[in-house]
Amino acid sequence: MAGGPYSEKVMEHFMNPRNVGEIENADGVGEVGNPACGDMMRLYVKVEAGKVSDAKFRTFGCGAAIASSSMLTEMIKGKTIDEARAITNTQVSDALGGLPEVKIHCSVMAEEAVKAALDDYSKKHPA
Amino acid sequence: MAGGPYSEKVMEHFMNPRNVGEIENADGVGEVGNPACGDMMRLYVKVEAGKVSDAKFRTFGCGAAIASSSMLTEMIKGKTIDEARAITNTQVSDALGGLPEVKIHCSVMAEEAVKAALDDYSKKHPA
Amino acid sequence: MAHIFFDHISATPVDPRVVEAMLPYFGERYGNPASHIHDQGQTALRALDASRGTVARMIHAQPGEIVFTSGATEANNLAIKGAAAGSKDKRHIVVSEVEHFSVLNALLPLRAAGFETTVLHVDRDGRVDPDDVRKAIRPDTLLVSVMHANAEIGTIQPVSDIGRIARERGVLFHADATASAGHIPVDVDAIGADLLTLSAHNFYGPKGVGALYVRKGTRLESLIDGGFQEGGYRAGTENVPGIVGMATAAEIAMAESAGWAEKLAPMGRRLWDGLATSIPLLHFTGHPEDRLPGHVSFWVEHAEGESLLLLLNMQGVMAASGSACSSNLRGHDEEDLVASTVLKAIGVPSDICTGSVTFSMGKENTGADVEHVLSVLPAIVSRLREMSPTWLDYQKQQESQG
Amino acid sequence: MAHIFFDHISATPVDPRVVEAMLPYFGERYGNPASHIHDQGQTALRALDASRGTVARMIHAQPGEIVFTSGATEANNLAIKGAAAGSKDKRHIVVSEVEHFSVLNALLPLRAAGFETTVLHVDRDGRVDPDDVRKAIRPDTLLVSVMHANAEIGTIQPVSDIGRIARERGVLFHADATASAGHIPVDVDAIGADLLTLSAHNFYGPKGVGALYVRKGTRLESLIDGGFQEGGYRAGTENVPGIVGMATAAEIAMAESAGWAEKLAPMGRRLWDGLATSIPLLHFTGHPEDRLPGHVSFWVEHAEGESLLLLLNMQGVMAASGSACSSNLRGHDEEDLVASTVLKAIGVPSDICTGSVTFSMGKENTGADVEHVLSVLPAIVSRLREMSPTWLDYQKQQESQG
Ligand SMILES: Cc1ncc(COP(=O)(O)O)c(C=O)c1O
Ligand SMILES: Cc1ncc(COP(=O)(O)O)c(C=O)c1O
Repeated sequence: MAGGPYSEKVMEHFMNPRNVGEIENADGVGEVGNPACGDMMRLYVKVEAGKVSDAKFRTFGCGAAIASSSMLTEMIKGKTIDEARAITNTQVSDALGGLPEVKIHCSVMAEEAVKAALDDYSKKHPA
Repeated sequence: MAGGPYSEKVMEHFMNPRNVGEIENADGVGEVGNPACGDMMRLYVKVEAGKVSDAKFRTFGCGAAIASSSMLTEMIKGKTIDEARAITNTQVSDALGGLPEVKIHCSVMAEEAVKAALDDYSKKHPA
Repeated sequence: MAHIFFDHISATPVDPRVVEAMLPYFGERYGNPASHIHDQGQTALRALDASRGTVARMIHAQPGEIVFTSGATEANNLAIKGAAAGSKDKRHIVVSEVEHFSVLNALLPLRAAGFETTVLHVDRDGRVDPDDVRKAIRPDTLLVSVMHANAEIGTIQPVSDIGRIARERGVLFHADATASAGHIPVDVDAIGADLLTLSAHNFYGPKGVGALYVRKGTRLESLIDGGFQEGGYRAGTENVPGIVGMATAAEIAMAESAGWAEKLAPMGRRLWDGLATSIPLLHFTGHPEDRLPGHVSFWVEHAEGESLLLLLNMQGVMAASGSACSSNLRGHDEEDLVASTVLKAIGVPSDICTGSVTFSMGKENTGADVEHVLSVLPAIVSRLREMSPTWLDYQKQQESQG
Repeated sequence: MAHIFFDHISATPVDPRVVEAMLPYFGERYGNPASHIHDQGQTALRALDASRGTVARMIHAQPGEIVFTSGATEANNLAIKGAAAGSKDKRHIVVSEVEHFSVLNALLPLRAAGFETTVLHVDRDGRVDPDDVRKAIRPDTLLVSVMHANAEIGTIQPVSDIGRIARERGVLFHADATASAGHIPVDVDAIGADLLTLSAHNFYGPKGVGALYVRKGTRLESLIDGGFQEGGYRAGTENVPGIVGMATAAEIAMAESAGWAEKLAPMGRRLWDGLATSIPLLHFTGHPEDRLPGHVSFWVEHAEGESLLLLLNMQGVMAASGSACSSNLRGHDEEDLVASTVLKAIGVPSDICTGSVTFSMGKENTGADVEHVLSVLPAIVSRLREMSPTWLDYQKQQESQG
């Protein structure tokens, strides 16, 4: 088999996405993208002791969007809020072994989803 | 072998042209075409008792020009002057099994060559 | 694993008989038809002539009306731009909004050069109303271009009616028969086409070769200039093996395509019916009856198209989403990923989450292939929906309503 | 009978390794690279990418700078018309008078659209003087187009010098390397080319495929519009088997062409010398040293070109007269039979009876082939001269003088 248009890592996360689902009573929820663009990501985070203790997602979108979501949840788990906020789209796409040029926006969406979820957390839990 | 761009008849006359040469003391000589156009035909005729008793040619030119010359000499031999004059380029090209469209002018040259040779004869032998 | 190719609108496997016919024209009969004074060139020229006759026969044309090109895209460009360049004063062109990009984008430089265009809307089934063509034609209309069949949604256009109207009004008619020729009958006179596009790789011939039918007397300027090939309409050494392949594919299609259609039409209906009953929120696209045999296209809510194709591929099923030639992961910016213009034209909503799929079967497919697809697709759709936030919302909404 | 192909400028036999490499891409790996979500399309896309890399390597370019086309004629048209369409205000183009028709005729619509052109003369050997290029360049000059090697007379142009001048003056340089690539080294940087034309069938690859090298950053509009293939420079489903064939031919040429040249150069010299001593009133054309290896061209007085070729063919020797792509027995009027513009350019007299011949050898030719040609040609020339009235006159004139 020739393999798809994506790296093995992307395909692995697409076929076996980590942390799909939702967190009941999440501490923060971020939603980015919109269906008209073809991609939409909803990220749920649980925060304990200043760290992301759990993360789950639901995504409507292409292979890169699903893989980016899956990879992102893996990357932020256990990170402090500041560390999680600092994650860039390049880190996500690098972790996936690279994305096709036209799919970079999927990793951007992942980056924005963390920020949105953590913004939501901050709003709900003012310091 | 695939054969050339010409009919078998053309190739046969091109490969084995009839009546190449010149007639010493010809009764009429006609020259048509010119080297700049790529074709030139010189036709010699001998006339006896109002009939073309012999014909010979020299031609510089393509396969169609040489074959047309050869065919023409065959066609006019034994014909009366009026009959020979009446030969058309279509008769020459038909006798050759047809010529490619862009080579029709070679048969026209043959037609003109007879007329030129017989004009020359008439001039030299006023009635 | 299964290897089920259901993407014949993007490519077809070259028939082994076609390959066999082409083979001698690579290493043995390699002559250039323009160099036909010698045996090699003459052999090539004869193959070219014979092929021209065969391709002409497939569409009921004269050999001298066939201009070989490098494919459908070039043929469409030649038809549109060539007719425009050959026009004295008519500067208006009518096309439908579901034409292939090789027609629509060929209009761009013409518009820049002052041509006016009317882009006809289609109905929900993707059909052009011939009456709209009649209304669109103006005194300065040069050309109407409407495709015979749409690759993405399978709809067959009423080309004969359109051709008749164009003829009545003294307007040229170009029909893009890329998706139809070799599959359903194409007759240039019945269609009333002055120009008609063909592509070999769409009917089990090789890529890199197509043809434009140019009705005798049609004013057309060449797009590619140079030597005197193809009656002056298209310069460049002819792709002799490709053309021999196209002719062989045409020969096969003339003999066999009625049988293929007879086999594929019920397979298409079975797939259609099976999908209708097994997948909720699935909407078929294109005309339900007037469509290419073995062609089933649809969109599903709450599952994205590319993901559907990736998961289908993991199950050995190869299909397309949107136009095969427009979906492009290799573009340089995201503009290249816009939704299919065809789906937009037939009213597929762009504000809800949808994924489109085109299944196009070919002569090598079997009923078992259809059953395999029906056995795997529902689970694939469910899996993606389970992952989608919009599906979750939709279900909650349904619950609260019910 | 002998089967000696000495017309490699018109066509080359496809190398068996090339055919072998192409074969799987017909019936097995038939995918469309644009439909690369699934395995078949992905396989095609990978083959396309790999081929692009190989062809780039042959001319020392980057893969992204290779635009596959249907051949040299299309590539030349794309270079000239595409650069013109991409130009903001520069509207002057410089070419040589010995360019192929696909360059010269591509200028016709541009002239009609207001472009100005300067057509440079060549010397008796068919060479452009780089100084003439320098003088021809104006502030509004967009492009200089000079071929690398001339197919008809074999002359290699001083392209590096021309490229340097163009670069200095901020003018694009297009080099048509159709006749040279795969035979002698072609390096886009050494040449200083912004655009460079390649043709597969000229170096033992298949017909129907070529490429245009487009230096990164060059402004160029597409000629064939449609889907987003070839970086937007050339729409249409790629001819995957043809492109794989071109890449394989490029691979072979990179490994072996130095050896071919080493073999062919002395064979060419032997033929040259043999003809010089055995046929009176024979005049060689093209540069005596700076020429394609194994290429010998000439004209003879008092024997017509087509007749020479026909008689050579009867002896199993296939050659060309004038430009392979311009000599055309299939034209619709006699204008199509005009003398070669190249021969006119180098001063071959048109008012005396001449026939031109181009012998172009290829890698499969041997020294025995050369000896065969030398053994048959003198008799052929004599035979035609014996039939020619001008030869008779010439001899009489000689006698009367001597
Ligand atoms: C209707 C139609 N026309 C033209 C084309 C362009 O064909 P190609 O890319 O082979 O040139 C396509 C391709 O799918 C098509 O579907
Ligand atoms: C220098 C040159 N350029 C371009 C061409 C055109 O090549 P093609 O007919 O393969 O497109 C030729 C053909 O002989 C040529 O010699």
